[in-house]
Amino acid sequence: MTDFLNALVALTNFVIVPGMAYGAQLALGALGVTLIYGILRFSNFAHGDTMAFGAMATIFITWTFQAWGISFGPLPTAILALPFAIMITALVLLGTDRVVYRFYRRQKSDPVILVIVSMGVMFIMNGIVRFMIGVGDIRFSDGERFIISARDFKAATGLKEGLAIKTTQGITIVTAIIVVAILFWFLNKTRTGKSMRAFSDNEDLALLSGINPERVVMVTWIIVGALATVAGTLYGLDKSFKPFVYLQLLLPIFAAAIVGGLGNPLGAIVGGFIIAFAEVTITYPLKKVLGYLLPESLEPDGLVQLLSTDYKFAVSFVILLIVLLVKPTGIFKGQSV
Amino acid sequence: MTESLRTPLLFALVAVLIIGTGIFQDWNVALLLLNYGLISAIMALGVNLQWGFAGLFNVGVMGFVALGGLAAVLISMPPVTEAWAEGGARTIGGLLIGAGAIVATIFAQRKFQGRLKLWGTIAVALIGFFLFRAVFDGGVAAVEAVNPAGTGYLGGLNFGGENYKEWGFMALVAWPVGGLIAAGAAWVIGKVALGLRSDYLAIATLGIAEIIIAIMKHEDWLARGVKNVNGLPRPVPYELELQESATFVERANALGFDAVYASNLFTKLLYTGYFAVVLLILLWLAQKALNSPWGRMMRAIRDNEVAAEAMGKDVTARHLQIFVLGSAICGVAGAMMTTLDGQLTPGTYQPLRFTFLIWVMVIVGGSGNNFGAILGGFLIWWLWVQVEPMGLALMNFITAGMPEGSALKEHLLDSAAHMRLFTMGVILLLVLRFSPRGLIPER
Amino acid sequence: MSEPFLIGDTMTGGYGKGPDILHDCTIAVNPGEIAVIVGPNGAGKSTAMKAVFGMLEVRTGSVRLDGEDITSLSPQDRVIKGMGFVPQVRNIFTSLTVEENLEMGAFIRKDDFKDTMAQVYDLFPILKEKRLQAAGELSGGQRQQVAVGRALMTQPKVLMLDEPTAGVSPIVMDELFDRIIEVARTGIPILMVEQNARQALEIADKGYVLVQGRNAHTGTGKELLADEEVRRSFLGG
Amino acid sequence: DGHSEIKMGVILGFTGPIESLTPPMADGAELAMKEVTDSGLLLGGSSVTSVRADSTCIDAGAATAAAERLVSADGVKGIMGADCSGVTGAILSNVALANGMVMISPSATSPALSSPDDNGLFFRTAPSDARQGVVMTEVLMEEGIMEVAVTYTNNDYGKGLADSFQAAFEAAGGTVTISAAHEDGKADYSAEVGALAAAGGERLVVAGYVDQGGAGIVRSALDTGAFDTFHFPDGMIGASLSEQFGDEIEGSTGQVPGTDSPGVAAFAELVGDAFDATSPFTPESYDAAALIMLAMQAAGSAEPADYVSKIEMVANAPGEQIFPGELAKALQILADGGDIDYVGASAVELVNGGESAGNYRQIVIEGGEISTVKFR
Amino acid sequence: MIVVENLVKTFGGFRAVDGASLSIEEGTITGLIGPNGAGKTTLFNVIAGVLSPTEGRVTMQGEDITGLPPHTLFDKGLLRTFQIAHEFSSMTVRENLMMVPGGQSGEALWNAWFGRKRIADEERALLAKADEVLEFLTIDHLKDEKAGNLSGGQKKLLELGRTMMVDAKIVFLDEVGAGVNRTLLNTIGDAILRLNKERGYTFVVIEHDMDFIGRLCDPVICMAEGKVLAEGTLEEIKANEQVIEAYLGTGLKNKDQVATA
Ligand SMILES: Nc1ncnc2c1ncn2[C@@H]1O[C@H](COP(=O)(O)OP(=O)(O)OP(=O)(O)O)[C@@H](O)[C@H]1O
Ligand SMILES: Nc1ncnc2c1ncn2[C@@H]1O[C@H](COP(=O)(O)OP(=O)(O)OP(=O)(O)O)[C@@H](O)[C@H]1O
Ligand SMILES: [Mg+2]
Ligand SMILES: [Mg+2]
Repeated sequence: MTDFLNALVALTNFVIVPGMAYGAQLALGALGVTLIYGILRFSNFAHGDTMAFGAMATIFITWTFQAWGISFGPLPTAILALPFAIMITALVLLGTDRVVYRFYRRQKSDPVILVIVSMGVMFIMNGIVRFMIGVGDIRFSDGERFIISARDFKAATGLKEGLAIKTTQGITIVTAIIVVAILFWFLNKTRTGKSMRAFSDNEDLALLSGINPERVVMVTWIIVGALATVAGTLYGLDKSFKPFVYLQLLLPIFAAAIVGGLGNPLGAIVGGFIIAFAEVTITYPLKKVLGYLLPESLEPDGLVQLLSTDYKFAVSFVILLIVLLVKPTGIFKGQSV
Repeated sequence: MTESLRTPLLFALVAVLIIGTGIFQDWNVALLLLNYGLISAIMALGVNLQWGFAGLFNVGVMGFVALGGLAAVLISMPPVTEAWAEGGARTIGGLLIGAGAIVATIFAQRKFQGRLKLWGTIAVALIGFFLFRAVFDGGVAAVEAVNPAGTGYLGGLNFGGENYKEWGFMALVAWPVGGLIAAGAAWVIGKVALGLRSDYLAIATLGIAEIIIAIMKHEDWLARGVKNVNGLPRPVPYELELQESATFVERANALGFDAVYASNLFTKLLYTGYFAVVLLILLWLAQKALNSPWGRMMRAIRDNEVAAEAMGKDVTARHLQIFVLGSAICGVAGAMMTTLDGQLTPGTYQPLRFTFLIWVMVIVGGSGNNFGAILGGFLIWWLWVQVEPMGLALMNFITAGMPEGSALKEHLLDSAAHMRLFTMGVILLLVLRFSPRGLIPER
Repeated sequence: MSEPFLIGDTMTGGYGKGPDILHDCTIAVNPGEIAVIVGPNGAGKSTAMKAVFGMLEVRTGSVRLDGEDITSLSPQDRVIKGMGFVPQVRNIFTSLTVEENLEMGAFIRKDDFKDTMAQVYDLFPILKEKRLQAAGELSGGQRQQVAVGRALMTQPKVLMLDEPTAGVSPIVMDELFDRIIEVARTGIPILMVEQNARQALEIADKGYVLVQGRNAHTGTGKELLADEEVRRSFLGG
Repeated sequence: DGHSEIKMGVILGFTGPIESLTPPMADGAELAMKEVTDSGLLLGGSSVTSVRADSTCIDAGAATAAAERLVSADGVKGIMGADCSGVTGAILSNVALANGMVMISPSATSPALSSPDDNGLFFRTAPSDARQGVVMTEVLMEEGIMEVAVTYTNNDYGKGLADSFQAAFEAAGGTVTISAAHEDGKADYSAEVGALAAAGGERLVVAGYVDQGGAGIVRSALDTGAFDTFHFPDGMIGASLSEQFGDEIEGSTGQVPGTDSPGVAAFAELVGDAFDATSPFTPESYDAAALIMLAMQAAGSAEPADYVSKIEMVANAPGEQIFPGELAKALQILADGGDIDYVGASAVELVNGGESAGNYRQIVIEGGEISTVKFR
Repeated sequence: MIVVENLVKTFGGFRAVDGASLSIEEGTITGLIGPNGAGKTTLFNVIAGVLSPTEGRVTMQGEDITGLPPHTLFDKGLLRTFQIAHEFSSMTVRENLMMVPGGQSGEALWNAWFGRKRIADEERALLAKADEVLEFLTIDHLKDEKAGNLSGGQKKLLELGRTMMVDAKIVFLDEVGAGVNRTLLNTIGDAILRLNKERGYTFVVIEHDMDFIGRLCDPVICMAEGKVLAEGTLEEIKANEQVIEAYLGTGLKNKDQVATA
């Protein structure tokens, strides 16, 4: 029995909990990407750096709070700073739209032009963030680090295996659920939400229905700013803040958004978890788990690993390919421009 | 500005940029820029073929470029005889078994019926997989054990022996082979993924490119993985040889050049010649194709696949054709680039540099227009390299008035390197602002 | 003659920087009236409608609504002023459900629009059946019904329809015309383009024949139907 | 003339995957230049200025172009760099060799770079990996550790080190349960840590960079309770290791190039708060720049062709030992025709035609701080 | 010529075509009518290979063509137009037509590079043909216009024009008349008759304009709810109670009030 529990805990600790947390992080990022795709109809390459920018804003405000002696009990101070950072990020995004994207929207440019334009924005944001906060690692989490730490868990249960759940992991998962619920409700049930979908569908007709396109765009960017800031901050809290990593996050984020069906919020969430779990499970060696479960004589010598971690990226992309081949527009029917 | 004047003027601008680099910096820098610019232009041409002609959103350029690079190693490096002796046969045998297993699996899937279909197929696949691993792993281990710090791989097909470096022409052979390997991969990928629409195809190709790179990084027996292969033979003489050759020194001096300087210029010029020939041939082919009924058919397919299909055009086959062609061009460019670098470094293949930068070239230049893509290739490459000193100069200018040693000044100067991407972004936005359809738009 | 309720007065204009499509074209409609525009393909009928709705630049001439010059208003502002429009193509939100399409029609309304929606469903029963289906999955005629339904949801002060009956079955066409008449009877002016010109002119108070962007013939529906040349050249004999 | 300006190229990956490591490296090199310039002793009072260039770490084309510009347009007399071995190789074969330019890399450790055809122009102040693998084995064996898991950064440094360690460790009777690569700069390392934990081992060897994936792995391993003690090779040892993890990694071990010499301390003191003196490869960068300038002084010329032969001479015994902050003294000795043995911040000793000989300082984490156990 | 047996096409749970069986005789102009959403377009799409049937079989001249891709069917002489115009919007009107004929030697890359002469000849012939068709459709003044800029009706004409570029055996016309001026539609009707008589084309015509159907079609098939409701001459169909109720209706109710108002 304890062996079975040990196996279960090991699997939970190294596969399920990290998979959930990473999945939620990807999902939050993918939500932003998918929203821009769904409503403004382009793949926003600047999203990774927008997340970095949002996280940076949070960090600066957190530092200010810490300097003032404000804290948030067991939770990270950064959570308190979030609303302010969201405001700043949203303002920056609105400014960017005004200066950059609006022109191409009015021109009715090809989406691919907007993709390249967003790369330009990405370069600029990239420069600004590095200029303002530098390129190094920054840790800004405070408060309780763990909900359960591996050591406490072992002490409490007497098991050989530990189970750790970090506060940030908990917050990330909870936030992801709340955010997607709100977003889903907003887009499908509110007038503004529906008008946003209408705008993305047929801009001219939206105009004829009295929908104000500028307002739709504005609301979109504000939501995206909020999503990016939340995603960037939660990610930074969980790992650490380093601008370059946000650029690298872009790839799995897009993969998540696409596998779930571009433009579909629910898809972004599911996609995030699929990518995360693909990376974690396929490369997880079952040696230890089997060691607990099987009688001594049958214990495996090798790692019992399907594929080495070297190929973890490859694995997630293979899964992505398989999903797309079976459902060519993602799991939840996405759009394509 | 009229359309017909615009193209030559823009190319003249690029010429001015490169010549200006020669005058204000150095001719070596200018020629180097030109050489990489030629390669970039070829890659842009390949992507333009796929996107501009057929609307295929291939974001896996990096993978094909890397395969081209792999060809440069597999063709122009000498075989590692010891590695072949130790595990060559077993490795190749393993690969053949692997290929056989795939064929058998497909066969089983087609031929088995009923309940046998699923389980039989899985069984065949599993047996094949284990057989493959059993043979292959041992071979790989043997090959990689041969002097891992220096070789540890099978090597290539250059049979020049000790003097393999003198067989520089093997590098030239590697270029078309790079195209072929890329084309082969593109064919397989196209068969699988071309049914996908726009952005879904994009992420699929992006993923496949990552998989290709992952393989190149981890399969040391193939091309040393992340340990890199250095010192590839090249189709031009070595500068040092020239510097030691009395006739060359004499001629250089007669022309008023220092021998070292002249040798550098000379080798670069030779590369320029090779690359320019390749580019011109490909441009000629692309132009002819674009302006023929074939090009018209492709544009129709890009415009509306459903209608094109109803008008009797085999959209799938045409997509596959152009996907293979465009990828092959990227493969050729990749092989050329690896030859020019003199080494294969799988770690350098990053999507930002080898996929998205190429896309920027195509879009800024003007997609659907071969001249646009080529112009974009030169221009963006020039900027990519030259924004660095530009950013630095900008920062120096800004900080010129500040007191020595002030914290702000330090900070600004330290950030100068990041102004590189920043400047790139600003220029990109400015260009696209003033010609949103690219510098030389499609007709 | 007093100023009509809605008038596009001697409009000249075209798309973007292109040539003029409309040349001194005048189109007007009064409350309770149905005005029908007919003419060959490419005559500029849709263009005239778009010009009245502010979707392309009118270079000379003006558009006036209820005596007010609205030439420089944006389409959205015209919607707020009470104008409703069904374009000829791309006239539904394909990814929204039928019901959401109708809701979007009522976007500017602040009051409860349940009744109007029920009326639309009464008019086009098939839409009620398909109300939760994406509009893009409908048949051609069903889409057309959604498009008209969307415009009706606005409860506009003036309704503009560009070929509302294209592709709908005879029975639906009859009902549509019936409904249009009903709407007109409530005092709402209706301006429409039709290729089913004979049926349309039969119910029209006013008819315009456009040829190459110019007013070629103008008269009551009856007059135009009676005009031998109009019949032969534009109404298919 | 006595007051000319000598330019030295500093080519490092200021943007790209190791952008967080390079600023202190460049600062280190420039510190040496400033020290020399301030002394006014180099070649009768020449000043040395640094010209930075971005190697991007990943883009051989851009790096080659940048290096070409340094050499031909800016006219630098020596190159401190590059960092990542891919671009280093490209610059070496395409620019340095062709122009007879001297390059000293502070961080390229790949054995592949010590090929015989560098024409004697290429040097490095970081030791090659082969030796470190052996040292690492000795350290672990003495601690009584027989079973470890290994993770390495997926480049030639990490892979080379992991390979040479595994060979040495297994030859000595130890077991490597798993040797798994990790990519730097990625978002998440749960999969790697999961695999490492499942494979198990008494200690986790992290052959990565402290500012990169290495830290991510350690963080994740600690958080999940997979490992509590680690072994760190050189790339992982720097101030940010103790800053980030402190006593969480109590009892972990490691080794960095270094000797019993006071060089490290002297360097730290010299740097003060200006930048992080213990960041990976920062002392090596200072040393690389210093070596070039000292060789120039010894040769009495700033031309690479003239001073290249003097580099090993100033770096190795015999002669007076030179530590960081003593460059003025060294210049004076050389000017007077004396001989020096440059020790510097990283105990430089060049062997085999330009490689660092590799003396190591064994460290342990005690009370959350890095402390030295002994030298090997 | 074409035999459809028991065809079913479902979308999700919805049976858009629900066991329709019909046959189209060679040399006829068959009219296909039915209420909106009856499944006419879906039936076309299944026959033309755009959609694959859920059940059932389609044969053409005895050969099973179920599930063949559209381009193969095109080569077999089966052409169709789209109810919602599918023009190549960024190409000129003339190019829209010139791209249609299959087997152009210039469509092979090799010829594009090295067979200039042959292509030039072919192109000249194509150009002449395209101009002829454009003239017929009264849109020859627009030949160099981008097809995307055409008016709604003009796009429909272009749809039709494409089928006139090649020698087809059977042509499916999906509401070519909707949005087309009635005078022009008469001319189009003439052309269809002529192609039918002189060249032996078989036509299947979906149309809601009874005058048009009446002038051209015999027999007429009426579909409703995915099934074939009635078949026969137009007169027979018009007299069919079910057809009147589901499709034709009984005319305007409000007509008199307004006309006199
Ligand atoms: N892709 C789809 N998904 C779901 N339902 C569909 C789809 N396409 C068509 N339908 C449904 O199938 C039915 C038949 O559509 P079809 O287009 O064949 O009608 P039709 O007879 O051509 O009508 P019309 O005369 O209006 O063109 C309609 O009720 C439509 O809503
Ligand atoms: N977006 C556009 N850009 C440029 N020209 C256009 C555009 N739309 C239409 N045109 C041109 O304007 C002319 C008038 O078009 P319009 O759509 O007004 O015709 P219409 O009378 O509505 O014809 P139909 O009965 O076929 O709908 C046509 O010649 C057409 O080619
Ligand atoms: Mg129209
Ligand atoms: Mg239909």
